[in-house]
Formats: sequence, structure tokens, C-alpha cells
Amino acid sequence: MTNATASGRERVNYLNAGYGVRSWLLTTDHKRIAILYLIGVTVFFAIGGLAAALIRLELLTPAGDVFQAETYNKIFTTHGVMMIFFFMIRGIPAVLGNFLVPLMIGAKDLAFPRLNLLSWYLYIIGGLIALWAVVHGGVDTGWTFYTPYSTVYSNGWVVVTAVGIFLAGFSSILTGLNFLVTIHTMRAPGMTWMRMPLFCWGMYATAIIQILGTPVIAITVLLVAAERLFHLGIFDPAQGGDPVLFQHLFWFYSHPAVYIMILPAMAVISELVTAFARKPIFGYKFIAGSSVAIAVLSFLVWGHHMFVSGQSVYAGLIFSILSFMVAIPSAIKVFNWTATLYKGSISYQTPLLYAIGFIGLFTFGGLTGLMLATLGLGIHVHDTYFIVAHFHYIMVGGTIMAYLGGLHYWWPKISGKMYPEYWSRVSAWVIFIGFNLTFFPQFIAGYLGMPRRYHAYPEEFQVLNVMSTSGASILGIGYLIPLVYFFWSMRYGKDAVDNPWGATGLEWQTPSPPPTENFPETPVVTGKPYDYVTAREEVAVG
Amino acid sequence: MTPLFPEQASTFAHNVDALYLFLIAVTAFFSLLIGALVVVFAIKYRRKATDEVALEVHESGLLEIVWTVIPFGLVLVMFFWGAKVFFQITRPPADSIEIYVTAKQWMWKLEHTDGRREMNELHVPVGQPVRLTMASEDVIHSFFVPAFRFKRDVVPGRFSTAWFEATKPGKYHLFCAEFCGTRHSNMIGWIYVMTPADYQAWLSGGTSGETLASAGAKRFVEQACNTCHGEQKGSRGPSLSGLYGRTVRMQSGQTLAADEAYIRESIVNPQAKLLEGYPPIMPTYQGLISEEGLLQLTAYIKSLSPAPASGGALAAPPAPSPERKSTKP
Amino acid sequence: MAEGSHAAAHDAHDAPRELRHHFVDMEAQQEASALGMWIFLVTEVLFFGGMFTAYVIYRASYTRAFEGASNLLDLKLGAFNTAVLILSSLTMALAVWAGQQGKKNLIVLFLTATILLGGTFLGVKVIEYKQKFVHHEVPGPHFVVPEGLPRQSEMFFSLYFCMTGLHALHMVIGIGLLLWLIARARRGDFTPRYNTPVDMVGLYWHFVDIVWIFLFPLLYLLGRHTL
Amino acid sequence: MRRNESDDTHGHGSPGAYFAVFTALMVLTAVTLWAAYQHLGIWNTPLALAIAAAKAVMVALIFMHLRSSPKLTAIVVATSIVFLAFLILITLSDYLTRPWLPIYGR
Repeated sequence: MTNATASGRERVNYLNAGYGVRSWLLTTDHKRIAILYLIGVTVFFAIGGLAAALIRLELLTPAGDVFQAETYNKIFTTHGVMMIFFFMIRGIPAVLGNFLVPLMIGAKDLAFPRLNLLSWYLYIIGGLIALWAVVHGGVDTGWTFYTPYSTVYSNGWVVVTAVGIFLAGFSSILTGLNFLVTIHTMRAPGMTWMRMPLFCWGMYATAIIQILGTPVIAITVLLVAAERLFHLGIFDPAQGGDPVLFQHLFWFYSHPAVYIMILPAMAVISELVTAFARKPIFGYKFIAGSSVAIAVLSFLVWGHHMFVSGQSVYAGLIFSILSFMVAIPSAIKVFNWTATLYKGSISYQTPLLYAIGFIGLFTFGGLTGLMLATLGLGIHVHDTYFIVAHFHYIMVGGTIMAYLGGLHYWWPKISGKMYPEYWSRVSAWVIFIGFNLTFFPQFIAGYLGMPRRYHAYPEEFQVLNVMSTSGASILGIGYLIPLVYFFWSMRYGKDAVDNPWGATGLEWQTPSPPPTENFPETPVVTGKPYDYVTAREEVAVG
Repeated sequence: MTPLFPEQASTFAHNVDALYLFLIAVTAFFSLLIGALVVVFAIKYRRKATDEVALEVHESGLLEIVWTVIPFGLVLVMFFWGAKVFFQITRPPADSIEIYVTAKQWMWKLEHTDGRREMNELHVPVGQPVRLTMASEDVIHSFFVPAFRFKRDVVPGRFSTAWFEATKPGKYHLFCAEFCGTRHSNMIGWIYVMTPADYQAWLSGGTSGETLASAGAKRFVEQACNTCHGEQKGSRGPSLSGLYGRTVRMQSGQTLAADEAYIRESIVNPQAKLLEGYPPIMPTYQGLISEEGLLQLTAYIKSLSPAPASGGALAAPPAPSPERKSTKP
Repeated sequence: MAEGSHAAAHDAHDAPRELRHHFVDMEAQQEASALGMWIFLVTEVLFFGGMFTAYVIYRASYTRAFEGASNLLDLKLGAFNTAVLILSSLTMALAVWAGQQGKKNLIVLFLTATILLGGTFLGVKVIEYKQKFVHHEVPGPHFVVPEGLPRQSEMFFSLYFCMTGLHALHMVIGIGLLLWLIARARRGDFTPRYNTPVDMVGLYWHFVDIVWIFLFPLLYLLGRHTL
Repeated sequence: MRRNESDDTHGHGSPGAYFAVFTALMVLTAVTLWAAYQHLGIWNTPLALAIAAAKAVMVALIFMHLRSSPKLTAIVVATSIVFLAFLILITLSDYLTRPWLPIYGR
């Protein structure tokens, strides 16, 4: 075993263990794969973000005067496909999860390191194929691929996109499988289930959804592709197929997929709140249990996407009540985070700003979700900008805030450098303000009746759209700032100490950045997590 | 400044808006509560010394129960209230004006029973329920009138039904809400809600063509439906007069309400639900009759049933052990 | 489940060469592999599950079309294939057993038998598919609605081809894995101590068998008694 | 939860058991073929599925060694079945309840 305790900068860590391209592209180190994912995820986010900018540009004026209608449709499809399948679903699990799960449970790596690398390649290849399809060929179906438009009427490269999504789905399955097996079999001595950090619980719950849901979208997109290629009729009403069946199969995955996006975010927030309040998390068991409850319940609510689709009204009733039920574990989490802050020792560093932003935006976004689950109201706001606003509050206000918060929090561990505190606070505020200015007006536009996926819209919605577009410009700048200073800090940032926040957790007990083997010696866990009182002496040293 | 609500122009609008306001109140209350607590805690308990550690606050099972039960109670209220409004929107009254809608990329065709056709425009009287029977010729569309607070997907391969009762004369947007292809955002139109007097004037102006039912009757003969579904005894198929609105009994022992969905299914997939006492000999007409033709045939078959008394007998769903009506002619 | 892993690090003495660095011992590694494989099979269940759902829905709507179309499948070939696949599961189980004994020649023998049986299955499948092509029973532009059947019989054949096609694809992948195993077995990789790959491929092969066990009655045996 | 190491059969099945299962599977295949030609009313398909399920259980328990696997494996298998049931049954519930609310009008 390498001697990783040699002091100073010359210490061998996972970053300087090898420099060649091969040492990165053929690595099986979960930390390096996390970096590979970070690069991939950032690129796809940038592409999706560019598409978002073009959408907002077009919607600045009511007339569809910037792009052709068809081009606009291709742009919003690009935005959806890139953001959902290649950024949101992968973002936190693939980057932070990959980096942290073994560290947090005291393992040397994930259970299947080569599979982990394979899943990155599948992700990148799938992403490039999908990118090629949406940019070169153009796909105009929206990310939802509703039949029979996608199977019979669209002229876009649906089949190629389907292949890309299938590969990304396979990659997502392999990541989830790896996490499940790792968490089950590779915990360090003494790391019992109830001593596991909440981040790992969140990843565990996420992995369950990835395993159980993703195969269904995989077969669904395959059927869509087969239908286009061979003129099968499984979803084609002309041959007796039912388009609503496609929606069932699609949402059986795609609703839980929303939780693939938000559960990891909640997992990050649980870590941030307790670290910056220096206080054990309030209601550990309830937060952990609610993650698993959400994972299971999320599979029972998909039909709330279909209230106006012509599904049976009784099915609508069942899906509505179950959708409300899934709100409860989410509420439990929010209350517990808030209670954790009570009598804490709260430090306003950037990660906490993001966490607080998350709690606020997620609470608001989640509550607006109740409006969508409410049958009588959901009918009116379905497929309007109200929906768009709601899920952006959850996805952007929730997941991206948490992702950035987590990235700031663990950046010292990942890179061994500190990010600039001043600029990071500025960016947190810019993002928060820009975000609200972008998406809050969309709630109003939606209730007023502006349908989504409109290339041109009636003039009465213009004021709200101008607000939204101006907010989006601010938001865009907000996202560029961290991109710049993270790069900057890799070269010029201050060296990070092992535990810059005085946080508990095994990942902070190993050097920053960690050695390839993660821990000089296999750690032994003796107590419950987030035990700041016991850890006080170490904090004083740190 | 833009308004915050669309106009309230249907009988649903007040109910939906009241529900919305209740949910806004809940949303605002909890958002502000959480927001205020977070801010207050963040200020009050800010870290004073770098090595400071919080004193442990013990977990409280009682608190966990409280904040599980309160949201649970609240969502139950939302559910039942929402379901009530939902049923108002999904169950049309029996005595409505009938409008037949055909959606196609990228236009709405709206037909009145007297054969009057409109394109992307619909004239209806105020204060009278209007029922839409909708079919799509290609992809999924969605009939959405914000001022009326309802929408309904128009799914190809079946009839979709919706209804509304306008309460205020005026001109309101009709949108397609489900993405339907390149010119999705051009698939918009207007609903003209008119006073009864204006509506009568509009009705009397212009010529109305052939009524839907008589167009359907022609198709009935064209497709030779009448050779089997005749009135005379010993026809190979059941007589269709008085079928619509009746509860019919299937070979499987099931009973069904003969509504538009049933009539349509019996044309395109006749083997799916076989009427008791008739062999499965009818061929499928799937792909052989256009959507418009199906609407006309349905209108014709409906016209063979006596008009119900308003709010009448038709609204009752099939009871578990229904009154046996003979399904034979 | 195991309470974490045992504390003892494996760096001490004779770490087996098959042991990957991040596992404590061979057992932990074997356990992780088995769990991983089972979880993978879960995803396979739901993968096929999407098509089973479509099957259930359409069969309920188009019962007569499905029964009529099912009777156009060649029951003899289907039953023969079922027997072949069950037999291949037996040889696969025996291969796994031989692997546990570390009996190199037996492993190769049983794996070869499994491949031959799998190949037989696929060969018969090709014959069946070819018949469908000849009779214009392949859904798509060249489909001709079989005489006396409702038009929706095309839906049955759509599902038939999707389901059996994906099943056959799994068989092809399985045969590829078996060839890889044979190469490794001949190299003498498998010992009583390390035979995880044989075990894992065995699980996969049996799973594919189980899928067919359900496909057979659902596709071939509908409404046979009504003839 | 680990298997006992020095078990004679490594905690797995033995060829004898495999042959027994194989025989049972072939017999059940014959039974299901026979049953398909009987007039059982609505019970033809349920019976065929029950036989298939029995065969699948045997393959899983003996060929796939589920019987001697850790309890976690059984939980994993059960989870897949439960969620498959969610997918099929909830979707089916939509289709089965669609005719419940007749939509009339005039």
C-alpha cells in the first residue's frame, strides 16, 4: 500500500497519480471517473443552457420572428433532451455520488470500477449520438416523444435520439447498480445503516429508482424507434394502438426520474445544513426513511401527468391522492432541515447560501406541485407555462442549487483548492435573483393560459415573457461566474486543508485531495453521523 | 400591468379560481413560514467563534408526527376539493348543445348539429351547456380555453369529450395545448360567446348545410351498415334505434352504457365488446372511415334515440345489477 | 446483509490473483458480484415488463384478434424450442456445478452443450420468422391481414416480433458470453475457489429461460381450445 | 449472512436436484400444452400462467440457487416482481375503469 501520509504538496493523491491521457481515459478510480463525469455533465449543461438562451430570445417578442417554427421546436427539444437525460439525471449522482459514496462509507472504490468506467463511456457516446441527432438532424418532438407524433408524423431524427437516450439509460442503470452493491457490501467496519451519511441514503434511494424505472424508458424508446423503422403499430391509433399507453410507459419512468433528479439534491442539502449548522441533523431516521419512501411512492403517481389525456377519471383520482402522499415525505425533509438550523452554529459560507436558496425554492416549487396534483386545478394549468415554472423551480431552483452548493462544499476535497469566497457569494445571489425573475412570471403566464412549447404567443403575455427573458440573462451570467472561478481556483486557489469546514464524515478525515486508495488505512466507524459534540476537539485543530 | 387571472367566463371558472386561491394561501403560508424560520435562525444562531459547535437539540418524535399529520390533513382537503371540481368538469349535463370537433395539424374544425361548420372559430350562446365530441385526424391535440378553465386532449383513435357553460359574452382564446408539430402555436382560435339574441341572429344568418345526422345517415347506407343493422326482424346485427343512452349487456355478462365511446369502438373494433345474442361477424372499419365520418355516423346513431328529458335518465352510470333491457330489436 | 466488511485487510499474505484490490476478500467480491447480477436481472424484468404491459392491454382489447393470430404460430416449433431451452438451462446449471468443482473439461463440455442448444433455439426461431415473412404476417407495409381475422391481428404480430426478437437478442448475447467463458475455462481460469463468471452467466442464461417460459404460453397457447 | 464455506455442495444444488427439476419442467411443459386444448372457460390463461410461474420459481430456486442465496437476493427478486405488478396493474386499472363513467349528451 502506498504511503500516503507524506506531508506537503508532494503528497501522492488521485489527481497527481498519473498525468497521461490514458491515465484518465482508462482510469477505474471512482474519483477520476467523477471528474470525467463533471466534464461531460458541464458540457451538456452548457449546450442545454445555450438552447435555453435561444428559447428565451425567441420568446422576447410575441411574433415568432427570430427562428422558424420548426427550428424553435428543435431548439426546445434540444434543451429538454440535453438537460433531462444528460445533465439532470446524471448530474449529482454521477459527479458527487461517484466521488463521495466510497469515501463516505470508507471503501476503496465502488464495487465494480470497470463497470463504472464503462458507464461513463456509454454516457458520453449516448450523449454525442443524441447531440448529433438534435443538432445535425434535428428532433422536434419535445423530450417527451409523445406518440403518434414521434412515431408517424415527425420528420426529425427520432430513432437516433432514441439510441442516444437508450445508451444514457443503460449508463444510468449501471451507475445505480454500482451504488446499490457498493452500499450493501462495501461499508467500512462499524458503518452500520443507521450510521451512514444521509447523502448515501439519498444515493441509495436514487439508485433504486434508476434500477427499477430506467429499463421501462429504455424499452419504450426502443419501441418508438422500432415503430418508426418497421411501421409497427404498438402506439399507432391507425393500427389499433393507443397513444395513451405510450404515456403510461413513458411516465412510469419519467415521473420517478424527477426524483432521480431531486433526491440527490435533497441528499446534498442534508449534508450542507448539518455541516454549516455544526449540529446533528434533526430527525436522521425520518430524513433517511423519507428518501426511501419517496423512491417507492414515486412509482405510483405517474398518471398525474395524464389528467387531461383521456385516462379514466377513476385512475385520475387514484393518481391524484397518491401524488399528494408523495408530498408528505418531502415536507418532512423540509421541516427537519429547518429544525436543524434551530440553535445551530450557523456559518454563512457559500454552500449554506445555496442550501438556504434550495430550501426556499424547493418549498415553493413543491407547494406549487400540489396545485398540479389537485385534479380540478391541474386541468387548467396542465401543459401551460405554470408547469414549466413549477418544474424549473424543482429542477433549477432545487437540483442545480443543490448541485452547485455541493460542488462548492466538496470542491476543496475534489480539487485540493479553495474557491474564492467573495465571488462565490456574488454568484449565489445573482443566480437566486436571476432564477426568480426568470421563472416566477411564468407561473402567472401559465395561469393566464399561455401554453408551453409555443413559438409565437398572443401579445397579452409579452410583459411576463420580457421579465422572464431578462431574468434568464441574469441567470446565465450567474452560471458563468462559478465556471470561471472553479477553473481559476484549480491553478490559483488557496490549498485546501483536509477539513476546511470542520465537518464530520469520513470524507473529511482523509487528505484533500484524497489518495488513490481513498484512506491511508481502512477507517473504523464507532459512532453515529454528524456527532459534532464528540468531534469538537478535532474541529478545534482543523 | 398584466392581470393575474384570465377572465372568468364559464361555470367552472369561479370554482377553479377558489381552489387556486386556497392553494395559493397554503403555498404562501408555508413558503413564508419556512423562509422566515430559515432567515431568523440563520441570523439568531450565527456562528460567533470559529470553533463553536452547536449544542445538541434532541430529536422530537412528537414534532415529527405533528409535521406529518398536518400536511396529511391539508392534502386531503386539497384532494377532495380538487376531485369535486374535477367531476364538475368531466361530467357533462345531458341537455347540452352538441358541437363536433375535428382537430388536425394545425386547425380546429367545429361543426354544429345543424351542419354549420366553423374553422378555428366557435360561436356559442351564453348560459347554455355546450358539449364537445372531439376526434383527431393525426396527432394528439388539446382543446384549451383558459377563460373557461378547462382543457381536454384530443387523442387520435377515439372520441374525447368535454363540456362548458359560458357565463359571459365575449371573445376568448382557444389554444391547442398539446404539442402537435411545427405550427403548434398557430393552432389557436376564438370562442365567441353571444347573448341568446345575438346567437339566434347568428344562427339565422348564412346557410347551414346538411345536418351531421343526415350526413351520417348517408354514410350509413354508403358503408352498407343498413344491410345488417336494419329494423326488420332477423337482421344479422342489432337494430341501432334507441341504442344510444341505453345500458347494454355483453356476451361476457358485463353491462355497459352505450355512449359515444362505445358506438365508436363498435365500429372500429367490433369484436371488443360483443352484444349478447349476436355472433362476432362484423368486420372492423378501422382505417376505412375518416374521423369526420365516424363523428357523422355517431351523430346519426345518436339521432335514432329519443332526446332525453333534460338532466334525465341518461346520467345514471350502470348499476351493478341493472334492469334487464332486451338487447334484441 | 453482512455488517459492512471484515476489518482484516487483504494485503497480508496470499491474496488470490483474481481478487480486485478494493475488496476485503474473495467472499466479499463474490457476494458483490452475485448481488450486482441479481440487480441487473431486476432491470431486465422491468425491461421486458414494458412489453408485457403492452401485451396485457392489447390482449384485453383485441382478444379475438390475438387468439386467432396466436393460432397462426407454429406450436410444434414453439414447444420444441421450449424443451430445447429448458434442456439448455439444465446443461448451464451443470456447467456452473462443474465450475464449482473446478473440473475444466466438464465445464467446457457443458458450456458447449449449452451453446449448441441455444444455437438450435435460434435456428428454429429463424425458421419461424421466415415462415412469417413468407406468409406476409410481419407487421408493417407488407402485412396482409390473415383471412378471417380482425385487422388488429397485426398488433399481435407486432408484439410477437418485439418480444421474441428481444428475447432472441438476449440469447445471442448469452451465447457470446458462453464463448468467452469457454475460452477462459480452457485457459484454466476457474477453480473451486474462483468461478464467479460461470455462476453469473448461468444466472443470466436461466433468466432468459424464464422469460421464454412466460412468452411461450402467452404467445403460442392463446385460444387453442377454440379451434 | 455469508454462506457456510465448507459445505459439500458449496451451498448450491447438486446434479441430482438439477435433473429432478429438469424432469419437472418438461412435465409441466407437457401439462400446459395439454391444458391449452381443454375448454376451461376463462381459466385457460390463468392456468397457463400459473404453470409458467411454477416453472419460473423452480428455475429460480434450484437452477439459480435462489434457495441457498442470502435473504437480500430474495428481497431483490421480490422487489422486481412488486414493481412489475405496479406497472401492469396500475396501467390496467386505467383501461378497466374507462367505461365506468359513461359520457352522455344530447
